[in-house]
Amino acid sequence: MNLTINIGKLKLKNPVMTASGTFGYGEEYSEFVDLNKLGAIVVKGISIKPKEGNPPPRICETSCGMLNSIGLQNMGVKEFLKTKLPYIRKYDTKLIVNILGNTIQEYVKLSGTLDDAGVDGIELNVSCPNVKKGGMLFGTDKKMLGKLIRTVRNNVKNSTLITKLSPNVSDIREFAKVAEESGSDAISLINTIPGMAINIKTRKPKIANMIGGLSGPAIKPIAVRMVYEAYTAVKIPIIGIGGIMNYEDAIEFMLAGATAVAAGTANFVNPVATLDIIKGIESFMKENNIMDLKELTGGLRC
Amino acid sequence: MNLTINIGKLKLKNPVMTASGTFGYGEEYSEFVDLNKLGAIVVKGISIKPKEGNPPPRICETSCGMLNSIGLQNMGVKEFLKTKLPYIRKYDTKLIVNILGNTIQEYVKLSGTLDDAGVDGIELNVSCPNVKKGGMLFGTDKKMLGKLIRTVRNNVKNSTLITKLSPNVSDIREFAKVAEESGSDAISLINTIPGMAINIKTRKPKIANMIGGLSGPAIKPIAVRMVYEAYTAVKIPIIGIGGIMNYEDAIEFMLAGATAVAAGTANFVNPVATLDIIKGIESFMKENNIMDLKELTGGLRC
Amino acid sequence: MSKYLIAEIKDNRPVNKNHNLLVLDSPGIPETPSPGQFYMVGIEGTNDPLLKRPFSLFREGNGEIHFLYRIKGKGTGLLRQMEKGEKVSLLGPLGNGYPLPPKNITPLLIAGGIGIASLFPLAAKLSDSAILFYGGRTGDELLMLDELKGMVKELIISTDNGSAGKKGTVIDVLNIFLTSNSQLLTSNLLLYACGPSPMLEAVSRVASEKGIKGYISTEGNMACGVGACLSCAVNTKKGYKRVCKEGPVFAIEEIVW
Amino acid sequence: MSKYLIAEIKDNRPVNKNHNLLVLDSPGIPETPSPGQFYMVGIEGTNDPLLKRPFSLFREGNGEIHFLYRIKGKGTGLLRQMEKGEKVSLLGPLGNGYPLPPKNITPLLIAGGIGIASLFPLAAKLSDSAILFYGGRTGDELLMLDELKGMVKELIISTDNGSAGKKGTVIDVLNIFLTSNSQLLTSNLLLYACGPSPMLEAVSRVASEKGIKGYISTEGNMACGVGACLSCAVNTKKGYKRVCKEGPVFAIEEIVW
Ligand SMILES: Cc1cc2nc3c(=O)[nH]c(=O)nc-3n(C[C@H](O)[C@H](O)[C@H](O)COP(=O)(O)OP(=O)(O)OC[C@H]3O[C@@H](n4cnc5c(N)ncnc54)[C@H](O)[C@@H]3O)c2cc1C
Ligand SMILES: Cc1cc2nc3c(=O)[nH]c(=O)nc-3n(C[C@H](O)[C@H](O)[C@H](O)COP(=O)(O)OP(=O)(O)OC[C@H]3O[C@@H](n4cnc5c(N)ncnc54)[C@H](O)[C@@H]3O)c2cc1C
Ligand SMILES: Cc1cc2nc3c(=O)[nH]c(=O)nc-3n(C[C@H](O)[C@H](O)[C@H](O)COP(=O)(O)O)c2cc1C
Ligand SMILES: Cc1cc2nc3c(=O)[nH]c(=O)nc-3n(C[C@H](O)[C@H](O)[C@H](O)COP(=O)(O)O)c2cc1C
Ligand code: FES
Ligand code: FES
Repeated sequence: MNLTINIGKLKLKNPVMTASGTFGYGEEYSEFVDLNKLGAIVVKGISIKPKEGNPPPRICETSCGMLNSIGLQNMGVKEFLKTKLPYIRKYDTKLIVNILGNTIQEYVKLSGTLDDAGVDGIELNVSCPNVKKGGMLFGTDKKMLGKLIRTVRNNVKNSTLITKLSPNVSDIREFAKVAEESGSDAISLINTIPGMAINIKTRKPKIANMIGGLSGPAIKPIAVRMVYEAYTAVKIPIIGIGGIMNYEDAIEFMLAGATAVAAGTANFVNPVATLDIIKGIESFMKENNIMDLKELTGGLRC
Repeated sequence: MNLTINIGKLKLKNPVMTASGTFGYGEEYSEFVDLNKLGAIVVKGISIKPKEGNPPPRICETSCGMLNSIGLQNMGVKEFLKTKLPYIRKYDTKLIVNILGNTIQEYVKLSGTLDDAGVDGIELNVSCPNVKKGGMLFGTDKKMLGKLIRTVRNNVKNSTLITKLSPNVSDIREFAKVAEESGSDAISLINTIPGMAINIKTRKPKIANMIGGLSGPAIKPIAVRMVYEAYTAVKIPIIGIGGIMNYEDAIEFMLAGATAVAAGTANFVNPVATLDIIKGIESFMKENNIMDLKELTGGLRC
Repeated sequence: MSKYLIAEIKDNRPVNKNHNLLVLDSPGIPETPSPGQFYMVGIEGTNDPLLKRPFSLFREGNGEIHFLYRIKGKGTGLLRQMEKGEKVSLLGPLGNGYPLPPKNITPLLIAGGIGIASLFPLAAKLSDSAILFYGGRTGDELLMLDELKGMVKELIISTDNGSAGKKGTVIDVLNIFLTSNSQLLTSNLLLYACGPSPMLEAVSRVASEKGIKGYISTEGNMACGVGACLSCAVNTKKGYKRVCKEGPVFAIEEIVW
Repeated sequence: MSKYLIAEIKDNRPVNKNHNLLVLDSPGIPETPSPGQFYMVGIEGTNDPLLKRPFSLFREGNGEIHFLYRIKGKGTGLLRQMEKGEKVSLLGPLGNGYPLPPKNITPLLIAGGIGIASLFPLAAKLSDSAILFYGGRTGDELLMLDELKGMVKELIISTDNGSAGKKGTVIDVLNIFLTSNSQLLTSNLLLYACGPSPMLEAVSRVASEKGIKGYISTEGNMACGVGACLSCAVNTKKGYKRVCKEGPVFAIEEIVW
């Protein structure tokens, strides 16, 4: 039984990753999850300088989902390379670093530094809805997105380059194509969907930043649809994300066209969700006599 | 205590409507709901000719939501005017007719006919494919949307004209502005969000049309955010729709900027949801010493 | 007239590994429902599951309504965990039940799996005149056999693996019955079937081949249950009809497969 | 070491109108938790509620863990309905508990409302040395008074409406106590507070005015509970810290209000 999959030059032992921002730097979950078992760890978005993040409350629960506006709090790339990279390197898994910048130059500098440091993959976060001058523009403007990816591409030699698409567009196929044509090795989708919730007693927004990103099972049907649409538009591998809680959800995304999947909010609901998904996929393959997982990708019957 | 609100020339006894397609032609729910109590009834989308609709399965449940692809099944405007209009007219409530066409001319003809027949409001469902423009949606192209509204506007004399916006756009404010500038008396939002679900056993889509519209509590945070954004962009009244299940949800939409609200999927979960919402709003006003409901609209404290 | 109310659970007991009997207090339910009609049952306090689930009238009386249900997915999985005293929402009775047979006509009831829930009250009403074909995958899956025996003229059970009754599908057994009872005039028979779609399709084939009339209770994914949302379309000779409103029971020949 | 497991409910009984005591079987929980630590409790079988809810360790021993909880919203509303034999998921113990006072220091425990849940095991551990200020809105809201009396040196209760104990907030009562016991050296006192945010802020003010040191248990909307998601930020003199990881207990002077 073969669970390995390829994302660009990267070979993963299985298709299950952690979604950026939901698994810290791996360490936080290491008490519960044998990190060696994961296909890849995608870490929290990193910027050049450390970021303080938004004031609390930063999250609230919604029906079958949650809104978050962490505000890209992170320790900065320097500290990351010093303390977190060596930690994850102790494990036999791939490391993908999610990065964010306010200018193309910041993305170039960050990706160059990380590429030199030998990380396995770099995921461009071009869609984070949390910071006013953040990735928002790149993710919803085809021209800027193309330019960003092309420039970063020229500076990344060894790491696999993944573009994480924003769901906040009318036609995801067009953005998937831009990513492919501009040299991205793969795309991941979806990032959170901008949303808002109001406390009717205080009349205040439930999260301090007012608008946050919606994640969790609530968004799964939207994510599956977008993965399917992107799959009809591009040939590069797709990492499916959005409300994946269990192995059934993971397989649903693969049938829609995903080569790999990432669990985000699921980690909060079940700290061993990633392991349960891997085990579940294995049993599913056994029961259905599937020898190679790759058969599942795009296996939807219309 | 004043619960009346105005949408264009239309004065509603209270702000609670039914969302198009979820309340049939009123008759279906009349066993449970005293239709006289509703602010307005928005009926299922009507086209010029009858439409058969999509093959089953037409819906499936998702986490805190549902996908539907009814395929615009309806009896056509002629039959509607003959049998359904007289029925609703027996009640002391306002009638808003949701209309759909594949060309601007179809919208013009439909709205003209309905305006002549004296319906109180016409709601343009612009999430329909424009056959002339290769199936592009009126609702996601600003130019086409503007042209559609302007042309319809010139032909609608007495009815209040409402444009129902598609959530499938990067910036809802721009579309809200187009509606306002083109002469729409009000906007309603949001329509369903395209989504998909796959049965992993059969590998088939869970609804026959593959892609359907996501509705229900799952989408509420997205809808509240869009109502808020639209409210910051236009002065015409906003009818808030999307996952409203109870009076708390209704008030949340009003605080975000809605003048009125419509309950859709809620009717399926609780056939008297609309009445419960009206009662709940009344108690809320009493408890909070709110004399005029209009105070709530846009009352968010940032 | 159907009604919407919050009903208290009086009992919710397993009848076998994956089926439960739900007993609801129904003081407010206004009229006597007919066999073949159904109710929508909703779990309160959460939006997941969101929609109500349709269940056929199984039995009613003494201010109670009973449902026999199979634990299938999320909704019935949660329903099974509910206990006496907890509440569910209840909408019904809905749809059209089985038209009763004219005098001197022998009703043949064909139940596949949990389809028995809907035919059980019909069998009761037909007091001793019906022949019931009841098929399941295995013997343990067959429910309420003792009660059924007392209700029908003849109970013919079958299982896919032969672990109880005849081995084969309920359709196999029906065909054998019709062949070996060829003295029965098909015009003196009336079919009533409820079960999974493939079974209903097979029943329809038998009916048209042998020229027997009858009724089937169809299924469809439902949202509203009252005819408003057009979710539950079933294809008929006259176009799409609503399972919840024009159905769930249709004349066999109406349905287009 | 904390652990994740599915735990069976052994009891879930009301202690008053809107508070319950939840008793879980915890055979797999590895180590003894400290007062002030907490667990994340999750309802299975539905995604609504989605996230686990944080509850302080109330009591443990004999393979059981007890939580005292207030019925607040959707999650606790559903939790209340669960019965013996049903299961919840349990993650913990998490975070840092209350550092114990050095010898000869008098611990003043200040509990507002359900804040008592977290201070109860501390009071038990401090065996008879603590003075507990326990305030609620009304007398019926005060919980476990009999047990508490046996645990602390002095129990001073207060209610907003005067229906039990002194009339006023727990802060009013604390202030009066400090004024009328001015013989107590503030350096011989240590505050431990848990309750709603405005109360904690008031405690901090008292602490800084009087120069008393101590600890408060903070709250924050949590998703992961293990330090991974950065949801539960609380503003401290050294920037945002995580309630679930660096907290929930912080030295009073650390927190920026
Ligand atoms: C008119 C009618 C009468 C019925 N009577 C009974 C009965 O008496 N006893 C019984 O056990 N079952 C009956 N069913 C089937 C029953 O409604 C489903 O088994 C149940 O809805 C499954 O819900 P779930 O959440 O456990 O399953 P899931 O598969 O998780 O449900 C997901 C969604 O699919 C729908 N769905 C799943 N299976 C069916 C189905 N077979 N028919 C229609 N919708 C379905 C659910 O309602 C829900 O919206 C009846 C169905 C209909 C249409
Ligand atoms: C470290 C810690 C320990 C706690 N210990 C206890 C305890 O022992 N007993 C007890 O009754 N309560 C305790 N609480 C508060 C308890 O977690 C909330 O009352 C509970 O989460 C409410 O859930 P709900 O679904 O009923 O309410 P809702 O208001 O419907 O919850 C909505 C969301 O807000 C969150 N939330 C609501 N209130 C709070 C709150 N006060 N703090 C943090 N998150 C909140 C919920 O977790 C949920 O994500 C503790 C909170 C924290 C942070
Ligand atoms: C608390 C939180 C923090 C997140 N931080 C990031 C981030 O730093 N970078 C990023 O690209 N996505 C971030 N995301 C988005 C997730 O990686 C993922 O795309 C999204 O949550 C949808 O997946 P899910 O439904 O499985 O959670 C974050 C999500 C959450 C819930
Ligand atoms: C079954 C169904 C049918 C619908 N039909 C229409 C329609 O004909 N025209 C329209 O504009 N919107 C239609 N809608 C969208 C609703 O009016 C509403 O915008 C959407 O469902 C979101 O609201 P909700 O979450 O309260 O259901 C339909 C929705 C559902 C669920
Ligand atoms: S379920 Fe709504 S029309 Fe049948
Ligand atoms: S709850 Fe996730 S970091 Fe504290």
